[in-house]
Amino acid sequence: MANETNEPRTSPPDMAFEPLIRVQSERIVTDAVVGPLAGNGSVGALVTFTGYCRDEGGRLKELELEHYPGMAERQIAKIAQDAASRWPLLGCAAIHRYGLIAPGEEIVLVACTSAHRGAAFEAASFLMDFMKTRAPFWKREHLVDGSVGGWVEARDTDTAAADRWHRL
Amino acid sequence: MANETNEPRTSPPDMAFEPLIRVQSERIVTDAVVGPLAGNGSVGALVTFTGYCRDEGGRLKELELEHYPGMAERQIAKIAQDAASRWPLLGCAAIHRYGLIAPGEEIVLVACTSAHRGAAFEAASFLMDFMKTRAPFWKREHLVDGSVGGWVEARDTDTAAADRWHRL
Amino acid sequence: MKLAYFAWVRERIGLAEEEVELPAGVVTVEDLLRWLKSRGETYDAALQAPEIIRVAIDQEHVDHSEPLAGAKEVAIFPPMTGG
Amino acid sequence: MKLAYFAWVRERIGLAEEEVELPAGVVTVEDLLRWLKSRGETYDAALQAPEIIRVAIDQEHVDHSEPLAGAKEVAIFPPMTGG
Repeated sequence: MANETNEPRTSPPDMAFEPLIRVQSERIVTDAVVGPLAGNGSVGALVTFTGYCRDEGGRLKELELEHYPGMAERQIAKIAQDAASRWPLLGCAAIHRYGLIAPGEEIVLVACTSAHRGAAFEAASFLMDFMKTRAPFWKREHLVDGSVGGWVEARDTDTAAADRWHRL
Repeated sequence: MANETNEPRTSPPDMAFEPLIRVQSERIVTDAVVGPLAGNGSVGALVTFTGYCRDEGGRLKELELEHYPGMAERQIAKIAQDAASRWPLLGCAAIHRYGLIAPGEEIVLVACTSAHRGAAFEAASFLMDFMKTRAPFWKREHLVDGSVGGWVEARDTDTAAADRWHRL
Repeated sequence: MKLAYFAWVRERIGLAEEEVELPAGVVTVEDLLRWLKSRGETYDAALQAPEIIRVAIDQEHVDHSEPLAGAKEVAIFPPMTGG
Repeated sequence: MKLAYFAWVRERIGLAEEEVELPAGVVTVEDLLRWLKSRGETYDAALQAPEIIRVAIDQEHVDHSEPLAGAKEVAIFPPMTGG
């Protein structure tokens, strides 16, 4: 493998900060991730996105998240670098879980800080659109009735959501 | 006064949930606000926005936030109702502080939950645009050198940000 | 009728609120602002640029063309800068 | 060259990874997918619709027209569904 340590590459010299990138099976502690990003006197805006596992009307026992170790961290770091080059961010974190995830648990957390709210909102939305379509994760459903449901199909709306940023 | 209790009006019958609206001088505890909104099995997406007091390059000692008690709660409740009628939200909270706020402290917190991320992102952004331009709060700067700075001027970009929602 | 002032409108007028009896001919918000402006130096300073002044009747935003009839509390303030 | 498979591509092929020697004439990603598909029933099932298959060379997304020259690890997987 080109990147055997599972560590994200370090930021290129044009980034004003080091994005926090993690791929983990453990629960995400939002405060621990977001706390260091805010409250430093320059930050005026923090936007967070948390994606949760839905229970699909009680049908779902748990979601299995498969990932490509190494590439997952690398792609997320790349997406974060893209975001930092498009918007004047002051900080950015992106954490994605893998393994078995129960309904109600978080799957992904993205957080962006900036001086003003527009950049923080857009960058967080951009990060999520690309996490959905460019980061190597795949979801499979395990159902309450004991069966293993299918792999979740990629949604055209997610592709369209990612594509809209190319037009900006 | 038409609303002497400072309590927000209750939601109209077409809202599927009761938005949490608060106007307070105390610090905002994000977890306490956001915790009850998420993790119930229907929620797939949570977006939060936190607005912080910047230090303006070290010049600012604190920000004074004046508000119109009663109308502040009422306008925020109205903005939240507007958001809930435009997007399929599952929950929503909007907390705004008043009084003296030090650099690094939070001024405002908005949180929206939905099944999917698009609605949560847009509704949170909408709420903030209208909190900036329709909720009766006014900021004044107290400077490190002991002087009281001017009232913060309304930004044309905030008005433009709020106006864009009329065109959708 | 109760008038409430906020932010620099309050500061320039030097009052947070007051009770007033509207003279005959003061029918709309615009009339009210014009009448207030004529009440003295402090009011004139506060209402120099009436077009940027925001007004709420009984805690609801209104246009300057809104009639005052029935209003219990009229609040007068600068553009809002919350958030 | 190492090949890595993920999600239903991995399941259908029945392997998470394998080492292969590319036959002559397999130059691009497209060639690789066509050759793999011909290797048996499981490969054929996994690569029925090559146009939707995503490929990464050394952990970077590539188009199907990309040459394989120099690749150490080629990963083959369905459209991603993270987030």
